[in-house]
Amino acid sequence: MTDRLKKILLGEQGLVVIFIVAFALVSLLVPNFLTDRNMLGLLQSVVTVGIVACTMMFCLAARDFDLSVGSIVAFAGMVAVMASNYTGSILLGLIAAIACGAVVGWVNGVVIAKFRINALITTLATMQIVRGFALISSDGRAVGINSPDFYQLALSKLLGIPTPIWVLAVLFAIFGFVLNSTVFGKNTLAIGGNPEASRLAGVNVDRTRIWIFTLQGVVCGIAGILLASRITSGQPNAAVGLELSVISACVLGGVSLAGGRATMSGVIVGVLIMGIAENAMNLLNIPAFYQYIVRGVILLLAVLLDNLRSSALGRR
Amino acid sequence: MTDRLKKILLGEQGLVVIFIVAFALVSLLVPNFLTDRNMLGLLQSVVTVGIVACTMMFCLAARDFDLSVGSIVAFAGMVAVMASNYTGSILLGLIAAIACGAVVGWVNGVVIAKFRINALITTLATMQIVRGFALISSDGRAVGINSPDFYQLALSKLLGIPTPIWVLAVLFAIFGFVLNSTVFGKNTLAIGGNPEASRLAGVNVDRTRIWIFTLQGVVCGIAGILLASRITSGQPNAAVGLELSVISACVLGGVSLAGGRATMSGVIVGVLIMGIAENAMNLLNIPAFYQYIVRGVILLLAVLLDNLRSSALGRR
Amino acid sequence: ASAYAQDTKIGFIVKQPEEPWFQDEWKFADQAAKEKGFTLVKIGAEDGEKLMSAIDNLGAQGAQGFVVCTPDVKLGPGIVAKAAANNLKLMTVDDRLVGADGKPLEDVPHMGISATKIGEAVGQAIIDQMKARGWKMDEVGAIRVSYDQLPTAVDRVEGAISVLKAAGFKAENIFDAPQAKTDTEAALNAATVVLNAHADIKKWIAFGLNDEAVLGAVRASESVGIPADGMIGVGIGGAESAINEFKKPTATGFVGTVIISPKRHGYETALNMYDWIANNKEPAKLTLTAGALAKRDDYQKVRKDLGIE
Amino acid sequence: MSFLEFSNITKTYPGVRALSDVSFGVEKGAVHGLMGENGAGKSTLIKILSGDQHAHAGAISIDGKVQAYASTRNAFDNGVIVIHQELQLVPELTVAENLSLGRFPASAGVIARRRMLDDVGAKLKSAGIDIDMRRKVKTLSIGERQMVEIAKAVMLDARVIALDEPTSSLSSRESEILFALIDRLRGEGKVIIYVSHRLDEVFRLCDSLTVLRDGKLAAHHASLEGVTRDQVVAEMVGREISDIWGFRPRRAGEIRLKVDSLSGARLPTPASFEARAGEIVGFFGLIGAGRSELMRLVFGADPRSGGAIAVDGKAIAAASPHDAIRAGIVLCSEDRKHDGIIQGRSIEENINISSRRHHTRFGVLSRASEIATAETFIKKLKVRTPSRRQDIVNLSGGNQQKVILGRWLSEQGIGVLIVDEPTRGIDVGAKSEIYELLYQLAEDGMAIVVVSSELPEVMGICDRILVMCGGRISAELTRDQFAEKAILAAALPDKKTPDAIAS
Ligand SMILES: Nc1ncnc2c1ncn2[C@@H]1O[C@H](COP(=O)(O)OP(=O)(O)OP(=O)(O)O)[C@@H](O)[C@H]1O
Ligand SMILES: Nc1ncnc2c1ncn2[C@@H]1O[C@H](COP(=O)(O)OP(=O)(O)OP(=O)(O)O)[C@@H](O)[C@H]1O
Ligand SMILES: [Mg+2]
Ligand SMILES: [Mg+2]
Repeated sequence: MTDRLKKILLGEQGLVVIFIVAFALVSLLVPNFLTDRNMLGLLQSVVTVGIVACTMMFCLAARDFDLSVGSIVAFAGMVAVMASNYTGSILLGLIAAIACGAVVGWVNGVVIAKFRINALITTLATMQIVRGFALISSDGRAVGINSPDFYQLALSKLLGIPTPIWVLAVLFAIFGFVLNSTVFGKNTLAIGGNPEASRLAGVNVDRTRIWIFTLQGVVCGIAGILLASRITSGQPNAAVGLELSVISACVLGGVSLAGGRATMSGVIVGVLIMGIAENAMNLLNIPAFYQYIVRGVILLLAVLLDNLRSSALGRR
Repeated sequence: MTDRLKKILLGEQGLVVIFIVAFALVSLLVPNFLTDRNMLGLLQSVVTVGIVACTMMFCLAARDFDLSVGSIVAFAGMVAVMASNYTGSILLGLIAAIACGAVVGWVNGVVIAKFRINALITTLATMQIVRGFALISSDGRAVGINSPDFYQLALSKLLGIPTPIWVLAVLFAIFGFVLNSTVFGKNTLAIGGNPEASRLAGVNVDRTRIWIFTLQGVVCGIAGILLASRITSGQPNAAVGLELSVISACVLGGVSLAGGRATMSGVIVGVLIMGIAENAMNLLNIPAFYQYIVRGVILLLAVLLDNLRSSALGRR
Repeated sequence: ASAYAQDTKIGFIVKQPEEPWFQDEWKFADQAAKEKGFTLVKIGAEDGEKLMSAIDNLGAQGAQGFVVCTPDVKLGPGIVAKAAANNLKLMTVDDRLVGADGKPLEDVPHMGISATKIGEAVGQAIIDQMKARGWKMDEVGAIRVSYDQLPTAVDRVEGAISVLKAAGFKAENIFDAPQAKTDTEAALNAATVVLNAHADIKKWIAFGLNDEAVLGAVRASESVGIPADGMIGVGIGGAESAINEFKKPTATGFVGTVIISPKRHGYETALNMYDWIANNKEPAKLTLTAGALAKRDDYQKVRKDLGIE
Repeated sequence: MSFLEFSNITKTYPGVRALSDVSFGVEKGAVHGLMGENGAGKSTLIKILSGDQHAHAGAISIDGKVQAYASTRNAFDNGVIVIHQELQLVPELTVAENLSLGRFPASAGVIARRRMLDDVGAKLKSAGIDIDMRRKVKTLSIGERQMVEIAKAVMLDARVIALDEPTSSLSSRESEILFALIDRLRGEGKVIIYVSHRLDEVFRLCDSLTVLRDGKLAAHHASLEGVTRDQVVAEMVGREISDIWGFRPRRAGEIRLKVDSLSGARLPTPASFEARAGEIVGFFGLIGAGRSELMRLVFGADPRSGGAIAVDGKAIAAASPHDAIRAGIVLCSEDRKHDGIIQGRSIEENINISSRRHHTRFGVLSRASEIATAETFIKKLKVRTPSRRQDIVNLSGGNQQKVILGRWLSEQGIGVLIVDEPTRGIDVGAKSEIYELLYQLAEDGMAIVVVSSELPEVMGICDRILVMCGGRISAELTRDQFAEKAILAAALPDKKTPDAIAS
């Protein structure tokens, strides 16, 4: 192929290009896929994963790991509903939810950064604890929303596009900027690249890590609120297994688990690939059992393709 | 405290000592805990996790990761049952199950080592694919066992102790030996500790990694067989989420996710801690929702304690 | 099949696509589709979010209506809203939707059987069996294999317990065995602990969320050496797990299971939805089905009567 | 046709031509020097020899047989051992295990521990290296680790042994051990390729010499008869360098850094010293003298157990590097790979990581100044790279060192600059430019502390030398007292009292 094409494919944005090609193919082959209705449905279906992926990206880029996101999303959702039912003010509900998310995240961060406890174990623990809170708070039952305005968070539209999608877009923009153009972002990447060296270069490693987890908590709070509004109730066992989808979306998007490598564009692509896979499988009416296999194969193919790309690029 | 005590606590086996103390406490505080019936029940309940932990330890020690274990266990169980029903020979069934496990593990290994695809994604993919197979193979239904002898695998006893527990013990012994006293074990640790150096020293990194995953598959096969025999049927949705329990048992046991550090004694302790926690909680019949919280707290405490130990020891 | 049928598309969304029960519902729905010649779109939705996406997805492929077994009844208002937004006709099966106030949404057509009812059937079956064996209630222990994370599970076991208590079963003889997951192994481990903790009790009964859960308890009793005639387990579902048990050469402690007919739930709901769309014939607001107890000796017959196999 | 023959070796990396058409030969029983500027291609050539990297063109032949290695493994099998520039050890394994890695003595896969220990013990002894082989490598100091790395050379009976800058982290005493070892191997008729930036070593050890420049063969000397150092320098750098130290007298100002009886976990005996504005203070000592420990304490890299630090008379906490930097102290640490480079990130980011805080507004970076800074120091320090966006791990060892130096030289408002083994692995040409930079900084009133294991270096550029030994400062000499004997005497464990030397 011509050198220019090669250059594009092998460049930073190669992943995006591959994605666009794949997207075009799906649009052609899958009936009803490329309709604006389906596109909106697709985007709405990736809102939760997408939002959480924003901060998970930072987490992984700093060589950390967060399994507690699913529980936090569920818990925050419960809090949002119960608090706004209780106080009668939706705003207070939202604030409460985000605050709870932040606190849990902060605790994660402190335990991991200060007590030097392995991130996997810590977040696995908080994952359980927070899920426990969510279940206890409502005795394991879903909590309905009193004020219908709450639904509007998810139903309301701007320029014909539902609010959650706007929120997602905005968060993508914000965190993309934070990653590439702020000290915080660069420090995150540096910590992932070599924690000790970063510390000796004057990066306040502990503080940065605590911030990352706190942000993760806040973002989970937002995701929880939108989810609750979308499913018009707080569900204690919502978002189970979210962590894996989010992490694999990030890894699909070229975020290295060894830390130090992450791009927002990549993560967006990763999130969309996963969403499209689900969406297309349902459109094609693939039997439940076979969906497992297709899902797995798609995951492998996506990463394999990207690896071929980068090994062609010569980087290991 | 006296220096000798300090020495023991801070030594390699400190974790074990802490565990023994904890065990003594539980025995005192929890009624009906320290009865031989309950001990056997406890041990049987950790058989699956314990068996799989043996090889997961190698996987993590080599800086790898395996999420597919749960699916393999379920699939192997199905195969064992269906094959022995079909052929009428239990032996053939067992062989088939172990072979299947080995094949899946080998595929994991090859994809990861040769195609250099991130272990998390690869095994996440095979996890889905294999689960899919398990479901498809029996159309999502449990498969009954024809020959009652099959149950005997789990029910039969030797010196009053059920066979599965013996199997577990033997595997612990074998893999403990392999880790510390064989070339394979040392190479595994070396690969995890410094892949580059190992490669330059002429260690066949790829082959070692493929072997690790294949072994993991074999061991999952064994676990699957015993499980099927215990529940007297092959169930496609068995052992969901096993991977997390196993991995956290290993990390509890001081296996470093950064690779290069692992001890069998540690892993055994990790497995037992988890088992005891579950067992004691049910004995104290703590309500389901609170069990989540207790579980999480125990996880944290266990690791925290170990960290205090090792930081007192002065290692980072 | 009318020409109209060709482009009639009906969705059938279930909460646990892997479960044999829902596999059966789908199977029978397909049967209806084949007869009438409409397209059936089967989607699994394990949680609220997946469900909402699934409805959007149906709308996008131009379906006209769908039957749903929701992961949680409290999703009611959301589902109704989504269905309206995609102008899809809506019917529920198995679990009935409720509003924020917890009251059922009367105007959504529903077919099913309440979890509590099933539980009561289980309880009754156990009582009868105990009588048949001539057990004294107060020398019997009960294993409540529980998975309280799932509201349906709670309703089912509570249903059973209410009947037991009514029959004079002592509350303090009912022991909780919370399973960490809904598979047999988890139930087995949980039940083992209970049995060992009360080694003095020799006769046991067990009930739980489904056949798998009860089977766990039965396996536990076997592993601690309680003979089959010292155990009474009654499950819910009646799919392979139970059948395998009945097929075993010797009787086990798993004496029976309450079978609900996936045929009616699958076939009829799909059919009703089709009539609603094609012939504008709105289905009954509420159709309640009943569960039937199947035992080792009569399970084939029961299954036939229910139109399964 | 020589015993070991490189013919027309060519190797390119994306954007870089590391080697182009390099050919030369080495005879049996000869030590062959390989020199060249940073990034000239020395390590690449060594890596190709080791089977780690593959040449795009050309061939290597040993004893007339062309070698084609699929892996490092079969390089061993063909009797080729390479000691790489970067330490290649497994921290969690013991010294013995590290030295046996890849070829454990075993029967049926089970390691014969006794045999391993005996074997390694004997080899270490014969090599004159005494390190407890049961210690885990992670507990060794850099210098000690380097010795372990070197011990690999004798672990199996090789025909060709290549050493890539083995002495860069050794002090004179260990170097002597190494040289003795090399002489022995030469005697056994092995071919030894010796990469180094230290001319005196090369002239002392080598029988023949090859100089690379920009990946091309700049010169080949079959024998060193009549070859002068200036000549070699000229061949490397492409210009004459009369005096690499280029020392200029300065006048010291008031005290900037005052360290008062500072002590820490690995430095039990309290140490005190001070550094004045416009002064370059040297710290000399043998490996394990505790110099790095002391500096890490000053910089707050390790927790201090006692003592006080003052900058410009103001006592500072220096609880962490973060604080220390903001209090005006920076440390460029000795362990480039572990404490210096940030893998996977670009040169630009590696340079700016600390100094960028002067150019940010509300935590938002200023692209322009980041780029400017990077470009400036890439030029100033002559970093050889296709672009400032290059991943730092793709740089040659010396170039990495330059980037790390750039990180600290680009700092502003700094009163005290501590550099630990600053010119480790840096070529002669670049060295003199770096010294020049240090002089300028000193003249601008900065207090500079140079830790070095190279005696000529400290003597060449410092105004004052502090000698450490066994974790204590054992002597202090002002420039007029400089004398190799005295300094070495103070550095050696068994010696007369410091004052005796001072006088
Ligand atoms: N993996 C790589 N990718 C890209 N370029 C590389 C890579 N490895 C080395 N290079 C480039 O090849 C050239 C030669 O590198 P090499 O390590 O051989 O230099 P060197 O002579 O060893 O220098 P030094 O004295 O600093 O060790 C350098 O310009 C370096 O940037
Ligand atoms: N990571 C470590 N773990 C344990 N001990 C160490 C470690 N690093 C260094 N030491 C010990 O601390 C002492 C000081 O070592 P250090 O390397 O700081 O001395 P030095 O004077 O800086 O010598 P050089 O810098 O030339 O190696 C030595 O005895 C060394 O063995
Ligand atoms: Mg080099
Ligand atoms: Mg040092």
